[in-house]
Amino acid sequence: MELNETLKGKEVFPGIIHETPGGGIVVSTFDSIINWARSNSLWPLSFATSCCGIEMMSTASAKYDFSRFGFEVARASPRQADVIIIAGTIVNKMAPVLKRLYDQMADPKYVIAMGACAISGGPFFYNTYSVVKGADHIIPVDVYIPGCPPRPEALLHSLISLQEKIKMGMTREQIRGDFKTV
Amino acid sequence: MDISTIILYAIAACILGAGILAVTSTKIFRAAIYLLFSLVSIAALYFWMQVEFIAAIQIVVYVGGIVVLIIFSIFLTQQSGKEMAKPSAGKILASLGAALFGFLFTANIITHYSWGENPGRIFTVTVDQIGREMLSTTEHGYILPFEVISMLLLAAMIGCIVIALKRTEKTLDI
Amino acid sequence: MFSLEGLTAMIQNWLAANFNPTMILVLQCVIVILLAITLFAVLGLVLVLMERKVAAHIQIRLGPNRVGPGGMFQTVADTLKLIMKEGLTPDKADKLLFNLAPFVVMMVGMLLLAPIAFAKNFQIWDLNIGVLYISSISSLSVIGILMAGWASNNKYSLLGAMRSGAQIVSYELSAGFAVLSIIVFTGSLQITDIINSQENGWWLFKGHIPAIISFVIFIIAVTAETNRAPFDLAEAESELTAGFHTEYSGMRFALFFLAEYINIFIVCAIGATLFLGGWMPLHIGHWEGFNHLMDYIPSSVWFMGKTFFLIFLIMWFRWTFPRLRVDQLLNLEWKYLLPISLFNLLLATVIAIYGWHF
Amino acid sequence: MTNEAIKEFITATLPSASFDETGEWLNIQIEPTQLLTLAKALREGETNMNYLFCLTCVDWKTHLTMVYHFSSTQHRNSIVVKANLDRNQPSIETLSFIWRTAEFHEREVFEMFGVQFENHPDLRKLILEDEFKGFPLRKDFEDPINMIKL
Amino acid sequence: MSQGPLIPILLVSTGLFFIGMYGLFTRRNMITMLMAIELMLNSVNINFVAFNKYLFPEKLNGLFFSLFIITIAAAEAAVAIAIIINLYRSHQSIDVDDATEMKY
Amino acid sequence: MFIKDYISDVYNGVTSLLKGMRKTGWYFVHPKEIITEQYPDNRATLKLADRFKGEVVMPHDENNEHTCTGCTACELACPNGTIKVVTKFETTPEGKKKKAIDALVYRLELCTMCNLCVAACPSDAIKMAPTFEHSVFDRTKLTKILNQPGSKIKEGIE
Amino acid sequence: MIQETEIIKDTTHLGDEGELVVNMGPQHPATHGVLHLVVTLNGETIKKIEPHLGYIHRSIEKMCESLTYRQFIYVTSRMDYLSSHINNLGCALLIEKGMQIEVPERAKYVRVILSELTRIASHELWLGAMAMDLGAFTPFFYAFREREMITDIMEDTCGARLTMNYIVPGGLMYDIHPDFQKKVKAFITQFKSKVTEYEDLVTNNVIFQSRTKGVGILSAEDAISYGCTGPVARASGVSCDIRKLFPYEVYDKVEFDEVIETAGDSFARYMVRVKEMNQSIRIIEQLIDNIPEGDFVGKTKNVLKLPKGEFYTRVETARGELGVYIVSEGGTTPHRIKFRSPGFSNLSALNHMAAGSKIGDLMATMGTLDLVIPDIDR
Amino acid sequence: MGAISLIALLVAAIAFSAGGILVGKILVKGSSNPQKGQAYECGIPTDTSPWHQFNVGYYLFALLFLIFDVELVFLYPWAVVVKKIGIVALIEIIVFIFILFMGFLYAHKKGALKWN
Ligand code: SF4
Ligand code: SF4
Ligand code: SF4
Repeated sequence: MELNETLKGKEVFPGIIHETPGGGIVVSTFDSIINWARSNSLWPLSFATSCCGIEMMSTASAKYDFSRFGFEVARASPRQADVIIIAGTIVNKMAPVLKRLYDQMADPKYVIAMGACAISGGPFFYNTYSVVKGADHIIPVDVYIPGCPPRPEALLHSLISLQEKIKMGMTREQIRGDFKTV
Repeated sequence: MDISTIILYAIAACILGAGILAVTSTKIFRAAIYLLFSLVSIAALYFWMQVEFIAAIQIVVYVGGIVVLIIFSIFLTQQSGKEMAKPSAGKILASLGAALFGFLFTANIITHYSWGENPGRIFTVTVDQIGREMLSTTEHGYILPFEVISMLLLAAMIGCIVIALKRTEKTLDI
Repeated sequence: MFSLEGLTAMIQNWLAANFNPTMILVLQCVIVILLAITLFAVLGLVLVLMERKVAAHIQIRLGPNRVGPGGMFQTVADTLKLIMKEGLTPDKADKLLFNLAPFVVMMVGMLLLAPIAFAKNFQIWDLNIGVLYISSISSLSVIGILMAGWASNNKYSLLGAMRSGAQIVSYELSAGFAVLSIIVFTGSLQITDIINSQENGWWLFKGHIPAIISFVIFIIAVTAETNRAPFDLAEAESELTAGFHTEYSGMRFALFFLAEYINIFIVCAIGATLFLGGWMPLHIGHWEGFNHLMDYIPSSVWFMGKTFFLIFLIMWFRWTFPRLRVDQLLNLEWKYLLPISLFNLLLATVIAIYGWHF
Repeated sequence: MTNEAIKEFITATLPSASFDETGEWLNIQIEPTQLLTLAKALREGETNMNYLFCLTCVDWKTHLTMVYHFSSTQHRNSIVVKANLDRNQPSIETLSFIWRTAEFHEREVFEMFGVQFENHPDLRKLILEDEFKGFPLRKDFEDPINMIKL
Repeated sequence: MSQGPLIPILLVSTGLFFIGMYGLFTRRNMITMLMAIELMLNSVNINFVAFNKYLFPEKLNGLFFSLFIITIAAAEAAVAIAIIINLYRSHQSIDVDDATEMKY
Repeated sequence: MFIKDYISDVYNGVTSLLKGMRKTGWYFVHPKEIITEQYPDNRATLKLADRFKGEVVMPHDENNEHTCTGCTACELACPNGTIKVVTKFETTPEGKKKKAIDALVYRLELCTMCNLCVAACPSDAIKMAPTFEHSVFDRTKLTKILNQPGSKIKEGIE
Repeated sequence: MIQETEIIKDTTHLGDEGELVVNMGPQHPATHGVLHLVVTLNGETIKKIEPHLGYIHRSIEKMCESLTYRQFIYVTSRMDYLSSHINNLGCALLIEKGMQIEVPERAKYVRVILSELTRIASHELWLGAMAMDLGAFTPFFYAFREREMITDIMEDTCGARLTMNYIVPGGLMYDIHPDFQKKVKAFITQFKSKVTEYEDLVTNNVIFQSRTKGVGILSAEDAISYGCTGPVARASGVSCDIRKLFPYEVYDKVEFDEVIETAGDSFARYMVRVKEMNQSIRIIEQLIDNIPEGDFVGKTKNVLKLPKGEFYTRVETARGELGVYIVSEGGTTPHRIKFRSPGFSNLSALNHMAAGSKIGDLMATMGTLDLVIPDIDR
Repeated sequence: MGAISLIALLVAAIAFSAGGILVGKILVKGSSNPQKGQAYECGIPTDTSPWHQFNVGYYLFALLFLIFDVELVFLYPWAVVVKKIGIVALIEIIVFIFILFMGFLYAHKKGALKWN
């Protein structure tokens, strides 16, 4: 593979990257207040498929305690959740489920891809017939956090980054926009 | 018309409206909910009449008990989302006619009868009064009915249990 | 300072001086509406934050501390976010009932505020069947849950709703009996009478063992009635995802969430009124000095203090115990609480009749 | 029980079975049609092989080999039973009536190798999607869309 | 209507009674029929209370009657539903038309 | 006796519950037991284990020199193709052609921190760094070139 | 011997009269990941449970066929990630057995200590998660406090918190951290002092007991027939601890008891795991001060080639017996590799255990089965 | 301030809930997709509706509850006056409760209180 192509991420990933319509954009002067509220109240969907999920649990545990940021209200129902933390491998059989979960979430919604698997398939990128090569082939992802698994602080870091993005008042398209610009 | 009359009419509208919906709704669960609204409105009417005790009892027994029981039995015996079959038009017409006739007839009587109403006397009732009368053993006391009620409830309870726990051959495991 | 004692009278006088009777009525209504909404909002914010903080400290962690000083605005952010979140209605739901259910739950919560005495002379409506009113209105809340669960057209919701239906109606009984044993002492259903009867001591202390037993039963029963852990089967997360409000999102979900906390507040307020003397300061026998000192603390503070103590108790339960299974839950009610409370009622009656209480 | 005793026992029921003792455990090679007889004998006889701890299949490009690892919680010795199957129409008797754990293991082998288990109570795909085509653990499995070769 | 609210209340109760009757006539489902019956009982209750309040304010008999009616309604509903469920169990239907033909 | 059993049931149940409540209550009134570490406020004092495998880095010395010879041992050792060694031929001052790396492309998004590449590297050119703040909004940013621009191989490394 | 009639034939179609078919999972808080259970309910009573797997099937077995023997070990960390170290150990043992690689004593000791620490960590996590399934949130945090200490130790020594990848064929990747012994001892003290907490909050709690006792009963015969291993089988009275039966590494040198309960219900499974933690502590205590000096890795060739043939190793992970079965053709990569995962067999008993009980019981049963789904799906 | 306060409170409840819901409705534009309106069942599409006839074991409890609830209702006026009437009230209620307790025992004996 050519170096340049590798760097530009233009590699042809198998599967299709789905476009998802954006939503939940407030256009008014109290934007910043709303964004402050949204960024500080990101309720995660309790969604974990594998190993990274354990580190997500560790992040919830007393030592790292993501409730400090107000994230602790993990909802089991996607209707009430704001952010999916894709913690773990997504396989072909799971992909429609993930898509459905995402679709069923109420806007505004955000996605964090946690761990190598969720970003790109990670350890299961080559030679496997069943692993989705990156969750962004299924749903749009806002923040990527590499690691296998990322340590709890890293997950916190990604949550903070997501908060920053929301606070900056970006619309969802903008948050995801620079994915296309490079 | 003062406020209280307006409220009375509003309550009356709720009672009758919810009642009509309750007997005409084709979804049985909704019918139960409309029945509930009708019953609650009746309780509101009691509140309006300042017989709070009866109003509270109405809610406790009817809403907290009977409607919940009805809802459970709906789950148990019905496909609660299914539309119920509409009765035939002829039946509707006949029943409607009968009901309307009955209503107009009675209404006629009611409006033309001169009730010995005396708005001057103030009716107040306290729970204390009710309690005293209920437990008093004098001529106007209700102690006997009170104790009989317990027998009735006992009978009802035993009856329910006997019936409900009876297992026929085709019993589903409930 | 914080006392609300004179407030109502003040407002009444002012209104009477300035407006005609109809106007007064309307203005009073407006004041009540505003007060109730504010109270709801504030209570919701405070209680949710309190719950999180209590949970955090029990669980050796810090809890929300980054939004505002010490995390104070965490729930504000949550509320704003929930308001600004899309409210979904499932396609196959019974849309009418689905949208109605949160209103029903909310209305029940609001109506329950009427007879609660927040401070001396600070009460919306001191109706003569106060306690009975509370138990009757609170039995309405089960309907809201059943409606929500059925209308969602979701299996988890329906299962959760039916569980909570059975649970709430069952536990209403022992809550009722526990309340009755205090009414036997007070001889009145009116909230003011009940509070006034505790001038020289709270019923929890005056009423000997029956009062204590009924207090315990009351706390257990109301915990169950408000669907709180360990009786939170209706929304048992590990079993039924989110129970009856699985399909609710945005503000409608927030209303359920809020109603849960409001209900807790109300039942705890009732508990405080019945057993701990409402806004009555703590008075001990003939310790005049001490009693005097206590009187300096405003009555609203007493009331809130007691209520929040009970709320804390209920939260403490939640973060300590595992959840009961549904049949165990019903067993507990029908095999233990109900017979005990029946027996306890008789005991209380004997004590009341012979005047053995203080 | 020693390997010798087991051998003797097996030869008594199944004279045609061949043995191989080079590995860690005693290997018994049989014909697929004989499996049920042998399995029943192993389970019920004095060997008391009540524990089927591994059931799998190996693709040898020319044929498939079913590999069963049996053990006995009484005697604590293990044996391996192998049966070669035709690669085009692999089929063998199910053991799920004798060892219940076989039910899931056989379903797995069914979808991964395409082996038909006769009389299996519920032979459906367990792990893969229902629409999945092919038998991924066979050596010639190709999936150009999902499988990127390193 | 100089007479006070008695007549409107009576009209409401009458209306409710005939609504219940209409329901009883048109519905074939036992549970809904039970619901109709409850409506009729309630209309009677309203009457009792209203008469007591407006015609005989010094007595409590009307209240007690409505109290007992509520009690009996509860007992009746309980037994009725037990029967309905039992019927359903044995016949898989709670339609009155089916129930009339049954041999219990 | 039935009544006795009943009472002892209730008693045992209640005491066991109270015990649990005592424990949680104890923690509630002992805030010292809280063990929460406040990331990101503790960022300055946060000490990670020095062996922590956060990402693969290539240390450069002050002359912007590294020790990678471009032998591709790491690429071969890596189980999931995270590392790509792109080599070029350099002419040394003596005029000899020498293989050297053009870029050591490292795709953090794929890396599983297994340490096999580091173990395989014959000249210790790469190592694991205990960093973790890698969150990005764009996954292409996770593809890194480990050798710094303009860097060259250290003298004397073959 | 099970009669043929005993196997429940699948005759019920979806949604019989009065029945409700509910999907639990793949996104369900109680399925610990992505298990999909199709539960047929009659009221609240479970009629039948049908597990659907594959929502995290990562085709590890296929993948390993193209990885070298050095490389494939790391993938196994991701299978049963809670016993990742033990998984690695199983693979390394197989390679060492196949190639007759000598492993230094020091490495063996450290491997065993780390295995036991992994086991404790896994059980701690299970304890918290199970308590959470039963609705008690607080034990989760207390259990994680201790678990964090272990992950700390792991991080110091192995460089990773969860997926250690510390074992290489022939020994260890690096030597242990200088603080290793000290930290492990500190952990042991801490652990011992906190045991009463679990007792107060969980073990002796009347609600917990009534939720687990007599729930999800699995008889010894069924346990064997279903191929259950590990704590699940031991709670039913089946002795199946590989560490005792076929000791590997230095397990034959240490004293410990195989924990066996006979009730076979959820509470027994709970007790087995809790007692096992104590046994693990016992093992660690015996070894921690006696780690011999010396090399931490043996001499190995650079390119590993397993001789032609078949190899099978069994190790005891936190969930039960892990079997690694490799068919080698003599090359650098395995021809066929099969992981006999404990969870797969344990899961197959779920229907048997939970049918006829309540939904709430299902949580207790599943919680005490301690399923790790990637281990099942591989 | 009397019963009118109930109406005020009702208005407050409606205003509060409707206000919140409306603000969200007006200001938030949600995306739409075919999945969104489907029932959530752990991410699996569901075809069987829960509005299906369904067995509940709870109705027996609802039955018993109803009976006891009525009893409770009668106890309220009794409880208010018991202190004033004294021993007669006690005896009356003992009879009352005793009769019902018989029913309770009967239910217990019949296993109606055992949830199956
Ligand atoms: S990135 Fe690593 S730890 Fe996370 S799910 Fe994938 S394999 Fe597991
Ligand atoms: S750490 Fe492992 S996965 Fe990452 S580059 Fe090195 S060998 Fe590859
Ligand atoms: S990093 Fe090491 S192994 Fe990789 S190419 Fe450079 S010298 Fe070779």
